Amino acid sequence: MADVILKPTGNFDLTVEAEVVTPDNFAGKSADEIGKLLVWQGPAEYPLSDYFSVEGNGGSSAEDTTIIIDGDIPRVKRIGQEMTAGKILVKGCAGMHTGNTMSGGDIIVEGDCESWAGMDMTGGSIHIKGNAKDHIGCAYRGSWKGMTGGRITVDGDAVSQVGGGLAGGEIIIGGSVKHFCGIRINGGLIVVKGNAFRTVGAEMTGGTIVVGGCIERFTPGFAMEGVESDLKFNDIECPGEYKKFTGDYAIPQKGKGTLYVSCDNNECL
Amino acid sequence: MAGTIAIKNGYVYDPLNDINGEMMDIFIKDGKVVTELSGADMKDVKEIDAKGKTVMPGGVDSHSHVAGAKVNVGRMMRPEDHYRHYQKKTPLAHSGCGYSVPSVYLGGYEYSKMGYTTVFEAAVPPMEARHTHEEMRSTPMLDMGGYLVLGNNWFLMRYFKEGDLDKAAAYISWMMRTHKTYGIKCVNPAGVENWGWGENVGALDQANIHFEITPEEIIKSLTELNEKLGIPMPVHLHANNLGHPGCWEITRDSLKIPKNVKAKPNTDVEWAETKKNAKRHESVYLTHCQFNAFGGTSWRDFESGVKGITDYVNNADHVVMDSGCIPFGDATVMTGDGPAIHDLYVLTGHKWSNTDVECECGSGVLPFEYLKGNPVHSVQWAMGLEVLLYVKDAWKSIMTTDSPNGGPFTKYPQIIAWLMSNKARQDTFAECHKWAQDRTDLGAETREMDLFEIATITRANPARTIGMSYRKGTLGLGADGDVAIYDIDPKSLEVNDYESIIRGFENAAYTIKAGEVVSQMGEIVAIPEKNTFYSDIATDEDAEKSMLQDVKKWFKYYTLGFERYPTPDKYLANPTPIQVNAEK
Amino acid sequence: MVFKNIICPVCGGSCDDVQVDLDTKNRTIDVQNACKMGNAKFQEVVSSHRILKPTIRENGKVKDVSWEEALEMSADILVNAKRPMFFLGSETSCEAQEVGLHIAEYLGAPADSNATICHGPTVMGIQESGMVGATAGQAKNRADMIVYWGVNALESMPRHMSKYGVFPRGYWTKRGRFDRTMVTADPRVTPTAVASDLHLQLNPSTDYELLSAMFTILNGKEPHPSVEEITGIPISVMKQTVEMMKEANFVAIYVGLGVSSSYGKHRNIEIALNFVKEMNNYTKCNIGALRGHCNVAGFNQLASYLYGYPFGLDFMKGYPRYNPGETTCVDLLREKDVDAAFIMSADLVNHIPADCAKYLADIPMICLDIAPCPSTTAADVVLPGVIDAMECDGTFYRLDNVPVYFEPFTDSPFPETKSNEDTLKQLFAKVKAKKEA
Amino acid sequence: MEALLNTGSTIDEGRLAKGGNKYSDDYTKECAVCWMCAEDYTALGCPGKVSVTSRDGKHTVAVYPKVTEAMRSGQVFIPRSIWANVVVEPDTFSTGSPRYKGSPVTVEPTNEEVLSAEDIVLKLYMGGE
Repeated sequence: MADVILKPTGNFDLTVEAEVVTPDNFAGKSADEIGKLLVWQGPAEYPLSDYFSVEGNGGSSAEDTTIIIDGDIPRVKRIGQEMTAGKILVKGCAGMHTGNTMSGGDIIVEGDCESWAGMDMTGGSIHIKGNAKDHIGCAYRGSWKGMTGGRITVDGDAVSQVGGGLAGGEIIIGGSVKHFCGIRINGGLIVVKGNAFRTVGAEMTGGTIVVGGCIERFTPGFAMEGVESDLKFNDIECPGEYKKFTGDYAIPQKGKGTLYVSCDNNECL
Repeated sequence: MAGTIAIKNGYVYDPLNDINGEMMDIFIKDGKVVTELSGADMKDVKEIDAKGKTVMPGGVDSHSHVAGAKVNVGRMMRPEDHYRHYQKKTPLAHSGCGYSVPSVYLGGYEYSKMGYTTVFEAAVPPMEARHTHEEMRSTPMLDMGGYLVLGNNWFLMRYFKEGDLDKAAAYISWMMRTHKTYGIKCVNPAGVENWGWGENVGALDQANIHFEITPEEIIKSLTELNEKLGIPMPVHLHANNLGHPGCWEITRDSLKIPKNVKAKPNTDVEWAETKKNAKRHESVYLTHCQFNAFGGTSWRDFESGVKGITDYVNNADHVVMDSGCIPFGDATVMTGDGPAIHDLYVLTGHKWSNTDVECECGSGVLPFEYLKGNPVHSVQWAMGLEVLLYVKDAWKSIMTTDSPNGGPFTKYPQIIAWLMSNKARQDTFAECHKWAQDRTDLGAETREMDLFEIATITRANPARTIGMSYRKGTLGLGADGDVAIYDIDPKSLEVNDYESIIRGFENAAYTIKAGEVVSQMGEIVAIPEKNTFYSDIATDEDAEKSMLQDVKKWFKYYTLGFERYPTPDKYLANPTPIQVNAEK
Repeated sequence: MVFKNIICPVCGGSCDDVQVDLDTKNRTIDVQNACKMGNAKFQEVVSSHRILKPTIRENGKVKDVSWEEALEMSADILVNAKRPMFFLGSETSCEAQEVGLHIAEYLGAPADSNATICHGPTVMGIQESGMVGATAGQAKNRADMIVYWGVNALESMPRHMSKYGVFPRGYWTKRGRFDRTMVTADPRVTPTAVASDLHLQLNPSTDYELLSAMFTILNGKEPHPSVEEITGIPISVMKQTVEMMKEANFVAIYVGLGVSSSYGKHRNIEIALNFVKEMNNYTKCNIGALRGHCNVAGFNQLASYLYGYPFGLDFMKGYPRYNPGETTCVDLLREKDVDAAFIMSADLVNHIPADCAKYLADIPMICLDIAPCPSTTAADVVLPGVIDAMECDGTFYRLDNVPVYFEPFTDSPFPETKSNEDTLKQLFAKVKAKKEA
Repeated sequence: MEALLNTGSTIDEGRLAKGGNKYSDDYTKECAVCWMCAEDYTALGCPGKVSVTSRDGKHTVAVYPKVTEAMRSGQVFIPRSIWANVVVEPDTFSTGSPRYKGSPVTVEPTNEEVLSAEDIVLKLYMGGE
């Protein structure tokens, strides 16, 4: 295992797009070569070393390469985009599109993460230890099919559109969510351990959503099917009693998804 | 010297001049084909060595959806179609994006890279003509024109009902001039008006609501008037019931309606020299035959109905048609046939856009993906090829995908490969749902088209059909200096290696427009001037006057004032009127 | 002199029947057929506050400069910035916007327009659902039921009801208003709501829930009872509304910013569009957006056909990209992700939240406009605007995306420029010269 | 008082804005106005002016109150204008469009001066320049 340590040193007055920062691109390169890889700031490309100090060489393959980003990079976008293997550890906050369309490997963000992490991802894992913004694990604009595999874990809160168009894989939110969590999902699993504000599972045609906390505004097109307790989805356990709903009957598509909401926290439903 | 060029030693395919792969030189001076260049010309001429290459007239697409309101609806509603398919700007070329519905710059470049120089937009709603022209004006690399949608026009339906064909004729010629369009498009006659109430028509003799006119009457009147007016192209007909199992019968019956209408295109133009008669003799041009040739009675017993149509066409002289092939993959269906797209929405539940245009027509748009594993789609793939292979005389058919309905025009090279190589077809059968074999006869078809036939169905015949062969689709003396040179050596071409056909047609070695190299092996190297053609039909002044009185009176049903209705010249790139002489 | 069939350049209604009597000697203008807003705009041709000279701000002081100097300084700002933002406003022609897009592409800059702070979410909703609509005349001739959802048409597009929506006598609606049922959904008791046969006074930001419940009813299911408390509308009223729609022959729904700008944004529109799609299995049903800004639809059309996306484009990587929330002007300003701005024919400072407006005032800003407004006050360079549809010709797209060609009734007051398109072309030439020097 | 802020056009706001009169007194009178129901107005103590503050406390703007039956308790309306936008939430929830409808605000009585549109730009946005 080879560690490449990037320490933010540059001027991030404008956001930087650094899709080049993946184990796939770093593998087989020396620290020097990695520093020469190009990133975008505005309409021009600059060497990575203008923004980060680079320490350590890449491993022989992506699998053997770990990238450690030693600092906050909320204004650096697309870290880990399209990565297939290896590991990225961000010891701080990460910018938009982190792990976008990744197919393998692991990303750990110790701080918060901006919107669109894990868009259209097909495999691998993203673990955000802080909070996340919008569109986590969501499909791109206009697409009805987003993430198909892998796992995203957010220890804190996420805001809106979590897992839009999810077709496979899992998203686990330790905290709360706001709007449209699981909008139009057709497969996969979303677990929200905290509360949800509204429109959970809107337009869903498949897949499963579990809400452990309270849903403030329930989505109208769901029908109660019964009560189940101690849910288990492979290694994911959701203890307690849950009301089981199917829906969304607001849309004509034949497929329906399953929505579990905690009995304790949603007495009025 | 701009527009002057010598193309040496290529294998030339010029079907209108019966030139079938002869090694010869092509000379172009000042943008036009000439027999030779003088010594002075030769001194600073650009010379292209086309040895071992295929030389054809620039490609002509007589049916594509590349400009206008509904195409733009497709672009606007499909960011997911664009974000992975883009092109960066270059010092010369604009950037763009979009796979099945590319932005205009990208669309123009992509056509040019494939050797095309002329593309006609197949559906222009009159009220949206300014929009269509804006987009055509911005589309680089191509000479263009558009067909005016008239099959459900209130004014015409009322004139037809009242039997006032003189005023109808005056109206059509006024509309062509007003909106700077080229020919007549007729989409689901009588049915689209019914869609204004959420209905359709299902039979040729079914009268529509209120206007009480039948598809048959509309087809008959439009085809007759088309010839009375001397319009360069036949009526472009999109028959009723499109996309419904069993629709092949109504299509065949629709084709029978104008069988006694004699073609009389009458234009004041100078004709390039051709050995063959370059004028059309057909009174109807059936569009996207495949979509109009569904057999069976339901999706369960769905099958190809192509034979029913091609049998008729093989024995008729008044029909020409384009195929509407399905190359599989992403597409965006878009048509003036609003109810047909509603039916697709009911079937798929997908994103669906619809725009009905007051007093005139309508349209629908829906994203679509054709899958090899889908039984119906696999049959449709085979049907599109059946259309082209079963029509014995290549001069009766035109290769299209009804882009982007069957798939984007960028898939043309793939279609050519299927037409030229039985092995290509058999290999695809192996990947398809078995319905492709079971519900069509394509599996047994062994015909392999040669380059001469490909040149016929991709340039010579589209140009001839729409009356543009006076300057397009041929390399005869006086023709436009539009040439495509493909890196395909006919002498060593092995059709079993069909990938080489695809590669060869995907990126022309050279695309030459008006004697200037505009793209080269997939690179845009020059942005040429372009022309926009339209029919300027001379009409009887009195008839026009009394017709306009009616039009102004009825105009209150529009939400746009009469004064603001026309399409001014400024919306056209090099407006090029073609003088058309109506029968007196 | 009297001019007829003039197009009004104020809202998306693009009224084309305005009559103008311009007295150039006494500098007065008399306007017929236009609404209050339209009339006010036509007065700009002769107004005393019109911006007639280019200005620049130097050390905090504003001073008059020549056109040449103003264009030079504008070009300098754009060329020296690393990431200038283009806001190509809607109160001008597509022709001017097109040049603006070309400059943005050339510089690898983001380019946005009013849609982003107007019906941007509507367009995003269309991207999720598609839109079943029609040109305005379909409703005029056929509609027997009109629904204004989250829009106060009487005040935002004053002639909509009389010209397109409710009152006009169409082919099958000869009695105008009497042939139509009118429903309004709005949390506020607006004049439009008062004029309606039925007012659904829903709680703010509950449009999604209400539409979703009505959709559930349309699909023959009972919505979850909690929706009554959420929306403030009884399920029985929802059912009645759905029934009314199904029984109508032709339903036309118009949505406004109440749907696209409240909590839920494009998803509100998405569910409305999906509802309309399905409603077409029962009766004819269309939906359209009331576009407030003059040519806001035009930018969506233009940007889509030229570059594939309707607004919020970013040419940073040499090709168009689009992601609202990232490439849109409010977000770029809030995140301080641009370092200069070109604002054309839109008072952006007035329209955006304080954090964004403040940053915009901080960075070098060029503003092209016709009258003093917060944006010109905060600008470093002000270029006087030419008034489209009065002083030059060009194209607007109407609320229903029908393009309208407009012609002027007087000339540009500036010898230096014929139109905003002309001004931008001159600016582009300077930008190119500087960049390529 | 906590309330949800709605913004939107009024016909005179449109007339004055389109007529280029954003710096007129009429415009201030039309737009620097916070509509509310009588109940809420009374609860505030019938003040002559109110300050509207964004929920995060970052921005505040003084405007005139207006009592109307068009509003329900807990909801206020300011015509679409610079005064309203001072307190509109800048977050767009990744849509590009700020929360012009339904931004959470706090409304309190105030003695602060109601600024003209020009003064808002100069004092609030340009740091008193």
